Amino acid sequence: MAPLSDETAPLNDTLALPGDALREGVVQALRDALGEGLLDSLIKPNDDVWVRVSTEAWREAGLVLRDTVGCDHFGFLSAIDWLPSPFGRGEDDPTAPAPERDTEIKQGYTGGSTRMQVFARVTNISKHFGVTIKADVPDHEPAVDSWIPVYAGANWHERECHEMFGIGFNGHPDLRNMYLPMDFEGHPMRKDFPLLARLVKPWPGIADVEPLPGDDAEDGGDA
Amino acid sequence: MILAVDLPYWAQSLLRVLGGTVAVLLPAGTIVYLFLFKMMSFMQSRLGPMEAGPYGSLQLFAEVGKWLQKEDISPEHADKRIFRAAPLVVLVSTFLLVAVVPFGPDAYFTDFDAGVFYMLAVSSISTLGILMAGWSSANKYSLLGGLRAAGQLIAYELPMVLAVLGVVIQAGTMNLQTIVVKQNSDAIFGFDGLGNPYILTQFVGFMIFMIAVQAELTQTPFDMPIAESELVSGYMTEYSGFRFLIFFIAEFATAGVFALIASVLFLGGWGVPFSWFGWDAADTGSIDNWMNIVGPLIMITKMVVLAGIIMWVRFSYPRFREDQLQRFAWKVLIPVSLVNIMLTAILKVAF
Amino acid sequence: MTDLADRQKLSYIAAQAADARLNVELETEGMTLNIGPQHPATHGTLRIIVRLDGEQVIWAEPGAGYMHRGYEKLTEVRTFPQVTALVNRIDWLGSFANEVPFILAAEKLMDIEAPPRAQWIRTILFELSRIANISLFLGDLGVQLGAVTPVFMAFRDREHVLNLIESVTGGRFHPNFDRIGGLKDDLPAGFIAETKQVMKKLRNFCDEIENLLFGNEIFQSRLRGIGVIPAEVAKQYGLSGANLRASGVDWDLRRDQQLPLAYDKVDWKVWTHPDGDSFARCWIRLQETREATLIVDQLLDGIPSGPIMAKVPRIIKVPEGEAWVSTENPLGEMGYYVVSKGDLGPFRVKIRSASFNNISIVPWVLRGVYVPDIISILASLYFILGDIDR
Amino acid sequence: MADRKKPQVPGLLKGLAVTFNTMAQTMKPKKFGGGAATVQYPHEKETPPIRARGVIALREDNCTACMLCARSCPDWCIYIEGHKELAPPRRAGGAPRKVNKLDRFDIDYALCMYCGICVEVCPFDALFWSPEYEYSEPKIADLLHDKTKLGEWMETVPEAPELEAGAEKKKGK
Repeated sequence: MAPLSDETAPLNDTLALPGDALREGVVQALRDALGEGLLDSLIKPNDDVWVRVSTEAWREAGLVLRDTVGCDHFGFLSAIDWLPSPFGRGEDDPTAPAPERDTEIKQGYTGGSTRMQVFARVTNISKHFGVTIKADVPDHEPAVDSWIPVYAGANWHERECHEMFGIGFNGHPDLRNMYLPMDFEGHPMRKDFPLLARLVKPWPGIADVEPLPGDDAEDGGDA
Repeated sequence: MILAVDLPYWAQSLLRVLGGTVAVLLPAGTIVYLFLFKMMSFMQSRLGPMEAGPYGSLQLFAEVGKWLQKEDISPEHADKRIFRAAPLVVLVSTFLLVAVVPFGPDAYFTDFDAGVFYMLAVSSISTLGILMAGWSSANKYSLLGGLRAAGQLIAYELPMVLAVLGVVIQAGTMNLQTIVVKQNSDAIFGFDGLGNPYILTQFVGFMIFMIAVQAELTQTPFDMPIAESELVSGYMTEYSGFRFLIFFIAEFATAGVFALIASVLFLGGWGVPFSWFGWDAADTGSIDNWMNIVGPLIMITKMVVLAGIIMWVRFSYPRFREDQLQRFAWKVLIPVSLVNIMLTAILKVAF
Repeated sequence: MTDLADRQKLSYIAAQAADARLNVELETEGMTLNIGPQHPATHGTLRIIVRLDGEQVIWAEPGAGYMHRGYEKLTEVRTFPQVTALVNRIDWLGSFANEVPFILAAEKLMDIEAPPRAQWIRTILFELSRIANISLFLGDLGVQLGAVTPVFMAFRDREHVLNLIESVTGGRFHPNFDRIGGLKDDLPAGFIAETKQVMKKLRNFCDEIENLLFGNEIFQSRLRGIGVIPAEVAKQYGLSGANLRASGVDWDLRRDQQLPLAYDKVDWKVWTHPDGDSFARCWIRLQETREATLIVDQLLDGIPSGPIMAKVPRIIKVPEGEAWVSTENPLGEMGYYVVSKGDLGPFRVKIRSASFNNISIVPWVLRGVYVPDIISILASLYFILGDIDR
Repeated sequence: MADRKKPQVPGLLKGLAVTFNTMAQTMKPKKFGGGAATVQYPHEKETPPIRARGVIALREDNCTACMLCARSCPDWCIYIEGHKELAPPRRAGGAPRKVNKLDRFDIDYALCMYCGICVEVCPFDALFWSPEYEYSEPKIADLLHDKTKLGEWMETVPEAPELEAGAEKKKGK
């Protein structure tokens, strides 16, 4: 239980927007605390900071962010499946041969080595900056430590993430489904889970313009 | 109803039944159309029903028709007999209430000396009906609503009794008819231009009475038993069709009857101060017979004003919480009304 | 507000007592009450399972998800312009405000900035949708507490705002007006004059609500000291917007970050309240509505002239990258984490909606309150179902 | 309620005054600036603003069945079929042109979410927004409107509104 306080947070540095030195400080603080646990970091000047920590250091990193860096406002926690979708946008011509699709898993900022990553965003309210933190989720056993001891608000986000990506959260008291029935099979937000609405109906954007009789050599369609 | 003409017993009974029905339905209809349909709409920047009849005046019949057409559903696990009887019990309490209200010098259903006592007694029968409805519906919302209603109605019975007590002390009688006559013929400390409507001398009592009435009627700010945003519709949740209609009629008819009673107790009932007309209060027979016709009209006017206030408050205020309501009743209303009784008694003895 | 600490302590004790009763199992058999999914108080389909001891809540669990539309998945099969039409529907009462952070995130990835006129008009529409949203909250608050009239007043005056939004964008609820690089269209003639009129009406509406509800002793006794959320807990749960500011945290994304919007060009005030109770949350919203009308008035006076669209390619491909943009939406912090792989559509969009976090505190804050307070606390937390479930 | 300060006028009375004033305002005759905020719909109608997105109208002659609208539709609710046809040449003596003629242009208004992307992407000025809104149907399947019906709505399409001061002159649509 958090302590009771009735003070109005006084803020004088209202529009003192953070400099990049502050962001470097964040990375440095994480490096000091985690050592090897900090795998990669990216600072975009005047914009934002991304860090990636190892799976084991996920909760520890959260504690460092909260207590050392002062990011006590919890933004969100979610996951990304970096597998390119095998279905595209569902705009394929069923009569044409299936298009070639990229199957290479390529992670975004700060890299990574697994198909799925959890990521979260926390904010330092008094100094007006936020941190996006990522961690790899092991492919064979997708689970990371729960962030509930760090940010109580992570509870629902982890439930949602568990349901949508099938990622376990060690130490989460109550990983029930939020949206789907408990006996639902599959994890809808994974890229290999088809969005059926886009598969059961043919795309109406496929050109359906009859060519002139005896003119079928030309590509019929787009004008 | 002892009219100047002598009627056989059956005709008198028929007249009473008809009169009773009119006395219950007319205020209910007036209140629903005038206040629920129109005043509420105007207060909310809209026009209310406009399609059925001129200015929606036939909307009432349309509503009644709608409710009568609907299927009479009772929940599977409900205690069916009690479930079906509950609305009738509530309505019966309304009819019993109207029995003692005097509408004119001779226009009354019964005239007995313990009128005030009887009125306070039968008004709590509706509590029983509401509790029955709440319990037998086999619904948690209904149960909560029923229990809230029971707690609330009983808590507000007491301030109401105590508020009326002031009037009884002042009038020296519990006969409602006599109370009316007294109000119209008495004088306030010697000034008899207005008669003595007890709203002037018993203003505190009047306020407490009206607040208690508001609570008895479960109107906002005391509508926790219904509390549509919390308990869906409280004890009425499971009712549909004509049983809901009966609840509905009972709610507004009771509002009307309580407004009538309040006008009897505090506003001088069917009369306007007699001295204006040079009537002698000691002899009710001297009052012209046409007062039996004008009296009810005066009563209805006063009722409309009082019901208007009740409804106005209803449309303007948010509702209390159950515990706040109890606290208000026991810690504010009852002490104040006790002080009021004490003062009244002292003044009564002193003058 | 002198006995604030006392009230906080009381609610703290009540919560502790609720915990204790639940843990020690000393209580008599409680009643489980299922509020929702279809219930007048949930204005939508939120379900709350509460365990009651008498009328006191000992345990509460909200069940969201009856309106989950899978927007995060849907964005993956849509192009960037199509997503704009989609995100409109997240918080349907302040829908233009939903578009802005998404468009800003895409613009950030493409490294373009809308021309100043577009930024001003965006800000105006943003504030108009805030007014439309919160004015309905103020009315709905009355209904939740049993007062029937305020909601009609809210609908009456919100109508003017919706008409304004419609006259500019063409859509009353779902404008779909924001484009990458600017706006779809410019303002129609007469908009500025009319908006000034409407803002006057809205300020009058705020006064009416203040007299009808906020000044009402019954209203105050219902909300004061109820559902106290201390600042620490609020931050832990990621509360945002008025809910956070009502706990005394001075944090407003309109002021506290640099976005290509015109907020830094006008003079306005961030309202905070030290109490953290239901009344504070509602009061902050009332003040913010009034403040928003003032912001709009000032913005109208200073719209720069010029184009409303930056140079963007006809077919929008967003370069590879990741961007997070959040704005201070009517409900709180609304943000989009957009991951693009250089395609026509986004690769992944994480939608951080305010209500999801705001409602996740419900189990914490509902312990030890009475049944009527469930409703008033939910009303004061102010959620929109589409914003919880997305 | 221990901290309640006594206001000048009790809040309870102020609340009553607000509802009373609203009632007075509503009951005031229209010519004195009163009246209700509502409109008695089938008898009186409000005019929607010019830009209102009521229904999509189609100018069939302009459509070339290029499929751009069908492709950009997020809901996949536009169905187009066409055929090629020889049209008389533009200049005298020129070769006959091949043009696309519409056979079918259906919009399923049960699916449409009125986003306006199709109207925006149309390069040939064939789609327009009309503020017309009275086209509800008792059956959901009847909301699939074909090109004749969409063409009828062309009559209700208004001119684009004047722009506010400071706006740039628009080019094209």
